[in-house]
Amino acid sequence: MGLLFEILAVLAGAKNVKLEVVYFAWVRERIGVPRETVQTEAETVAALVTELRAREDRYDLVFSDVSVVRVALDQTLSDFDAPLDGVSEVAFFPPMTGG
Amino acid sequence: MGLLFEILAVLAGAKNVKLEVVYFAWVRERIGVPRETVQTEAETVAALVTELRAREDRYDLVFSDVSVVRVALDQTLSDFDAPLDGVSEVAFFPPMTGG
Amino acid sequence: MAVRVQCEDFDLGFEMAVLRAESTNIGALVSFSGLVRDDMGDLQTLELEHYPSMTTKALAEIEAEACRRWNLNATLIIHRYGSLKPGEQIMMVAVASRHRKVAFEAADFLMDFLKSRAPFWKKETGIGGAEWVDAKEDDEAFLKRW
Amino acid sequence: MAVRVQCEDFDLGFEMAVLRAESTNIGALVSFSGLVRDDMGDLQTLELEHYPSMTTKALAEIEAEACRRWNLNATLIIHRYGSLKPGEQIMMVAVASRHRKVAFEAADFLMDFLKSRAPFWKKETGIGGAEWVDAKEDDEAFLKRW
Repeated sequence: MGLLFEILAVLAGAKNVKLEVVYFAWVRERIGVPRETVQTEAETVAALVTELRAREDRYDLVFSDVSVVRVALDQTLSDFDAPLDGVSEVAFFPPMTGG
Repeated sequence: MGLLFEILAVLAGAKNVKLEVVYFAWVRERIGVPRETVQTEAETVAALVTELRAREDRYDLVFSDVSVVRVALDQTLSDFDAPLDGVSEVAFFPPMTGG
Repeated sequence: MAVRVQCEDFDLGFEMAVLRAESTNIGALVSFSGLVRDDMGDLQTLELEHYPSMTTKALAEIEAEACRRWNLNATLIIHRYGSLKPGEQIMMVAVASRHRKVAFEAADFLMDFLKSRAPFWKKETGIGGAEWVDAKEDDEAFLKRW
Repeated sequence: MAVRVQCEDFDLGFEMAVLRAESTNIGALVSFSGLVRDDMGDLQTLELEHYPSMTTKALAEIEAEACRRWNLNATLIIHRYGSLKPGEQIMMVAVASRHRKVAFEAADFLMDFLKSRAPFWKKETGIGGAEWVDAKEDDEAFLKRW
């Protein structure tokens, strides 16, 4: 049944992958955990955000204004339109304040 | 006789003053002395330069191109048109290269 | 060319002496260091959070970009994380080059990119509570200069 | 706010530590130091001549102008004279301020004015003989930026 489901999913073009999602600063504080593993079919960061927002209020609140949230894919600054294909770790955080 | 001369000079509007003239870098090397006292009636730096050039070849050579010579009056950067009125020390040197 | 991310403090003078000794024919040496400022006089700690697996990589990329753009004899970036007190050193950059304009420009460039592209976040804790330091709008704009 | 004209070498790290300790609420500390460069590998000495009765006054005026233009916590200018070897320190400036852009700008300003308005002249002695270092045309042009 699991195998059949996966075959059907592949035939339908959907990918169900595990992503490490990490959070920093006030994003981390509001989500409540520094990292978690997320099972998702999202093909882009934006789709992942939509999934997360639908899941629980704390995600919905953090991502209600994505203009104040930045994203990095596998430790490289990226953007919300970027595809998640081949990505292992997604990080969400406020604009950086180094220096 | 000296007093008479001075009275006549003052009546004629000419001032005969003693100036300390100092030289630096290649200007000093070509003039051959680091400083000297000059008796002059010159009212401006340019007039002093004309007097010096008429005096000896070494002055004539140094001041043949005043675009590469700078002047300071009483330790303040100035220019060749400046009056010498009240000035005690005149310095001639190449463009400065601090730092 | 070196990048260090560390909790411990550093000795600016020592680092500058090492940089100077390791390279030859330096004409100009510029350092920038950032300190914890306490404008209101009520700051207790500045907490510096970072993204460990990204930080060194991000700093090394910024440094590499500076070395591509200018002819530099040596560069150094040190950035601290953890809990700091007012007056403490947060970070430093140093640039050694043959000419002064290059050294100033490269140091200014490094700082502009560190501000907005190095994964650090600052939380100030004072008498009245704790607050995350917002990025300045200017800081993003400064990147467009380069 | 201090100006020193001296024959002896100085310790950049020590001077920066003093500057940092003497002032409060510094956010940004920039140093520039100029070293004797030996491009051709044949330099023996760099002789720095200056105009003693004018030098300190000229440096103090440049420093005062920087303090008029920017809100600075502290500044320092040290300039050496005499006979220097390749690799030796010629001079340094340091600026402490609340914000980084101000510190960079003021240090850059100090250097531009030191280059063309501080009464120093440099004579390089190498294997092939001695030569006075010409001022660069650029250096005069840099003053117009301010």
